[in-house]
Amino acid sequence: MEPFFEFIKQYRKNRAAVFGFFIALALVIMAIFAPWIAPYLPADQHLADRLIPPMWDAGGSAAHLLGTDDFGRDLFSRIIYGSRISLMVGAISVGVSLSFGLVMGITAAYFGGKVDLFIMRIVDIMLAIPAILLAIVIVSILGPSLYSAMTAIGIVGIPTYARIVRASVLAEREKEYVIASRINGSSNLRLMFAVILPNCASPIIVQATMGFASAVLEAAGLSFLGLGAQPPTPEWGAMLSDSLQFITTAPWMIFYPGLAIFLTVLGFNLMGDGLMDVLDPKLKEKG
Amino acid sequence: MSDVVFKVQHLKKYYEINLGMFKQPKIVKAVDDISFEVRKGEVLSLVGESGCGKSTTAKLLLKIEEPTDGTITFEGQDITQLHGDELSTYRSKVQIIFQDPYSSLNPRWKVGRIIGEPLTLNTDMTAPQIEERVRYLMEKVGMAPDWYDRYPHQFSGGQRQRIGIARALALNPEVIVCDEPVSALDVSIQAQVLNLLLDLQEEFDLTYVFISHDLSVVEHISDRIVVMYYGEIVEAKPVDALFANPEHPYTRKLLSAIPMIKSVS
Amino acid sequence: MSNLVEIRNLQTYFYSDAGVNHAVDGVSFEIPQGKTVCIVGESGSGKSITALSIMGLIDPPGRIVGGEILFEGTDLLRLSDAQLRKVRGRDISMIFQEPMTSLNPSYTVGYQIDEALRLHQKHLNKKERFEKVVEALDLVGIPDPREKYREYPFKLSGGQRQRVMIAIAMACEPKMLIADEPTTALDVTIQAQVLDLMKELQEKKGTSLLFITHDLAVVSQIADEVVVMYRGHIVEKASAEELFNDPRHPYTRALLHSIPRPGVTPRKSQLDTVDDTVDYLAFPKEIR
Amino acid sequence: MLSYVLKRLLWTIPTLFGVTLLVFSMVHLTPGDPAAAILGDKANARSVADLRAKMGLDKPLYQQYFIYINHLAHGDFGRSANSNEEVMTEFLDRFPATVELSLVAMLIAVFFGIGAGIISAVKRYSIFDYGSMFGALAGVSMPVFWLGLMLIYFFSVKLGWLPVSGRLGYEFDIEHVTGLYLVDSLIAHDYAAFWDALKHLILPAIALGTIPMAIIARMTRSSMIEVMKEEYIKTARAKGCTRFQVIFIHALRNAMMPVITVIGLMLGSLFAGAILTETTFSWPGIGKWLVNAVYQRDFAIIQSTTLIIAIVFIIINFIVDLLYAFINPKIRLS
Repeated sequence: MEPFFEFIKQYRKNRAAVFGFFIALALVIMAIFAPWIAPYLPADQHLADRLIPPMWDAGGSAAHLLGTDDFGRDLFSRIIYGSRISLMVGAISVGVSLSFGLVMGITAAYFGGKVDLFIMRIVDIMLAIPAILLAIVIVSILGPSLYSAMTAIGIVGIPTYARIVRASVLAEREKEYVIASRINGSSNLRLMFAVILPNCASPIIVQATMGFASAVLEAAGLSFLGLGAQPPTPEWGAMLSDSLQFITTAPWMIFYPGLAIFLTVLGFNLMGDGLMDVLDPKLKEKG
Repeated sequence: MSDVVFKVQHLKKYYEINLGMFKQPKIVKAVDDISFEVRKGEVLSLVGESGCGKSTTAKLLLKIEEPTDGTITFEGQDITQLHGDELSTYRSKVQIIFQDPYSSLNPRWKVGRIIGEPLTLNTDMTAPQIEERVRYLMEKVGMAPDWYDRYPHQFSGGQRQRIGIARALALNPEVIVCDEPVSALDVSIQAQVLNLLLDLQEEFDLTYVFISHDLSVVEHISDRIVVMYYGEIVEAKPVDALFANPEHPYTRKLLSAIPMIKSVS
Repeated sequence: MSNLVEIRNLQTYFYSDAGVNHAVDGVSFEIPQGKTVCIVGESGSGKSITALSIMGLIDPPGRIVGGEILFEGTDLLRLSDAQLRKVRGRDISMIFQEPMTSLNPSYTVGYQIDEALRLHQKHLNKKERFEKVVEALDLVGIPDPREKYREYPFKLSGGQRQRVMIAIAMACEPKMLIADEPTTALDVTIQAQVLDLMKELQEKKGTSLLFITHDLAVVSQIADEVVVMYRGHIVEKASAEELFNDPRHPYTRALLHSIPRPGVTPRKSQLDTVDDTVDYLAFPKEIR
Repeated sequence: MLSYVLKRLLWTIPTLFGVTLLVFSMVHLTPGDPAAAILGDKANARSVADLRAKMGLDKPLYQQYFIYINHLAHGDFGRSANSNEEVMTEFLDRFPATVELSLVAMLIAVFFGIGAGIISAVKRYSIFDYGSMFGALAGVSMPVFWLGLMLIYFFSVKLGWLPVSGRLGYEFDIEHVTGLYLVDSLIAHDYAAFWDALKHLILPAIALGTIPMAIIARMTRSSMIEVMKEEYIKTARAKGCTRFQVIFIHALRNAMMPVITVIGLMLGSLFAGAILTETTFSWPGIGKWLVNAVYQRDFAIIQSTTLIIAIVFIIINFIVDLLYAFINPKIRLS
């Protein structure tokens, strides 16, 4: 059986992971087709329709599925459009962390010695500052904005990837199939990228999936603090932060954007967890 | 000179182990001043217990590691001085079969690619030529050529070891270093692989440097035996002489320790 | 000669999504008082599962689905967990293959031997137990047993660890010792020492020994009785002498001849092999 | 053991050094002139130059760095650009609140996380296992601030059981000894205040503790499962140990080693993670203060807070490593 089909078969056994996959899929569909799904534009203000509760609550209307906010903006539409931002944040942050982490990890593991020591020292220093704090520091340098937040989260993630890549390259490097390839005259580059790296893919894929989840979470957190996306961007964390004062009067403004963050993050984490079961033999439990 | 392929003289390989920043690094003498020859067409076995330096010697012969001191000449050429094309030629003449049939095959590659790698890297053969040769080699080691597109995990340990042997044969080498090639296998599979190695030696006129801790296997396959103990050679003799008349106390201890089936009938 | 243990039609199966694995499928044999029985077989033959079944150490998804394990007439499979625990370590004990991992790295050697005494010899006080532990260490040939009491396993060599394992197993002077490939991970010279030690202890204490191995050479040196297993079944059962002189089952013969024997097997000759394409279970079982 | 401690201690030096360098370069990485930034758009060139000189910005970078280090070595963490207060004073005013919150959150996380992890590992494939592991994954995925808001909504707004925000009711006044209200109120034998402080603390602590609890539970479970597969567990069972003895004497001790490392790593990030919780619950810790500093580009505060938390973090990890070494005989005895 081809490895890919075997992978699908294994993955499907984990029902939670399949659920996670469908959440992620739903998110992608929402993001791509937002203009067709959402009944309103995210910034459309209907001042006459302010603070309308969700349609199933008393006073709700079918015109606004999840109700409206204090500017009369349709919450459902804003959440749909927000998926675009979350996906972008996740993808760009993971892209930044992964590309730098990959290069650092491979370089450290492959060259070893002083190069390794130097790179891992940098990693240690970055890890000495807790992630959120480091992100705040970076945002404070760049000035609060969604892009600063993405950059910050990307940078903050680098050490994790660097460590994972390094560890798995180190583990693979000593295996006999690598030596066999070396004996047959493989160049360093070929050894690194064609021989070793494909075998390190599993932990990296798992980390990237889970990293996607935590990037979404961290970005929402920074926006909640006012350090990420700025109003009126329909970013879920920023939406929450705008609504703090309405917790007693319009709790739905807090409930739904938060639920969106939670489900998105949960979806990617479930997926990562499922991938780990299938891909990472060390964590894969033998019967 | 004519029939000597490898000439190893005063070979040393020391490793430094850092014990901490306030201590002198400990020096481990993995191989400590050993000399021996490998002659064309023979099976020379290096035997000894774990940590005796036999695997380090193999790595030195294959140029996976560089010696601390001493020389290794292959057909009159000092192998430490080899570079570029010369090195590539050397690589194609001296190959290896590994102990662990699991870690020695790239799990992401199909059998065809694994066996064909030496050809891709070291020859000008075209893809169809390589495929043809790989299928031929698979047949030689007793595998169905239609398994070309399978992955290593679809095979048992014994079959995987055959894949490793086919890879070692790909470039038509003169010498194959066999690093404990059967010790990870079940006894019945061991016999199959040993039979195969003996067949191939005859057919392709191979020289084996055979590394093992199992004296019954070594006795069966070798012409000459080199016994190693803590990095040094304690005794080197033709197999009959060694078994009949072990001189060094360690050799005697080793021989008396090997479990051998009490004679049947 | 009375039998200490009688195993009748033991069946241990493992259940998974892929189906049921009949790891041990109807195995019967006896372990006579004070004798050594070897179970020999290749990987996947079910020899270790048989041993673990006797100890009651089969974990899900595995399950003993049938048979009897009579220990001095009592069926161990009918005992409650608590009753079985009293048997384990006191009447039957077991040592394992990997000396590097079968001792707990967090506790001293002495503690781990002492634990067996604490569990089963509750009448002893601390000081008496200490003396017994030292005695046990001494018995298995650990030098300076009083000092070694406080040592952690990581400081000991593989051979010494296996000696400590034997000391743990023998601490309560069990009636039977099960050894699952106890020498496989050791160097040959150490292997010989550990085998000698086990033989010596067995003679001294009159313990019955169930020895699991894949190595026929070891079997020939230690066994009184031999049980040959193949894919969950016993294909041949005989005294060591009979088995080595006159192997009757084709599988046993193939196994025996696949090992080169110095002085017997012609050098560089083709060895007999176990043929993957033959179903050895189809032959009549040679149970003598 | 001693050489291990020394070695570990020496290793912290380059890290500390790196952190100061990072924090120092923060100001210089910021686009634009920090002095101009502080003075705002309307400042004239002269006052900017004066401030530059005052801040030492006219000197070469390496000199500025040494001056910075020198100040740090004398306990001078600078002054806030806005309040002109010593940063350290302001920090110390607020830090105990953060510490109290973090410690209680950690206590909750460790207690329930390890508990759930052990039960899950022991009762593998049970309803409890599936439930708690799904719960743990949900916990890891939980936006703390949202969880906080939900807790406020249900327990404070809807049910009215607990206060909405703050650290202590206005009617109470506790003498500051440790700065931790739970401790201070007990010292003063003011049990009403203790009860009130606890009521204020409970929701934020639960919110903050959720993620670490989830991580610890997952970690404990996988570590226990890993250890339960070890040969020495079989040895213990073969000896006749009870299930309880196998789990708590033989497995737990070995399984806890990686968990302890993780707990250490998380304590530091808890201090930082508290920022979100504090904002949600208006908890008077360093969180809100720090976020305001970012808005106001008050670099002295950001720099020093980062540095102090990093140092605390490094110290905690050092202690954790020692603890780890202590329970691991292989390190303790070498």
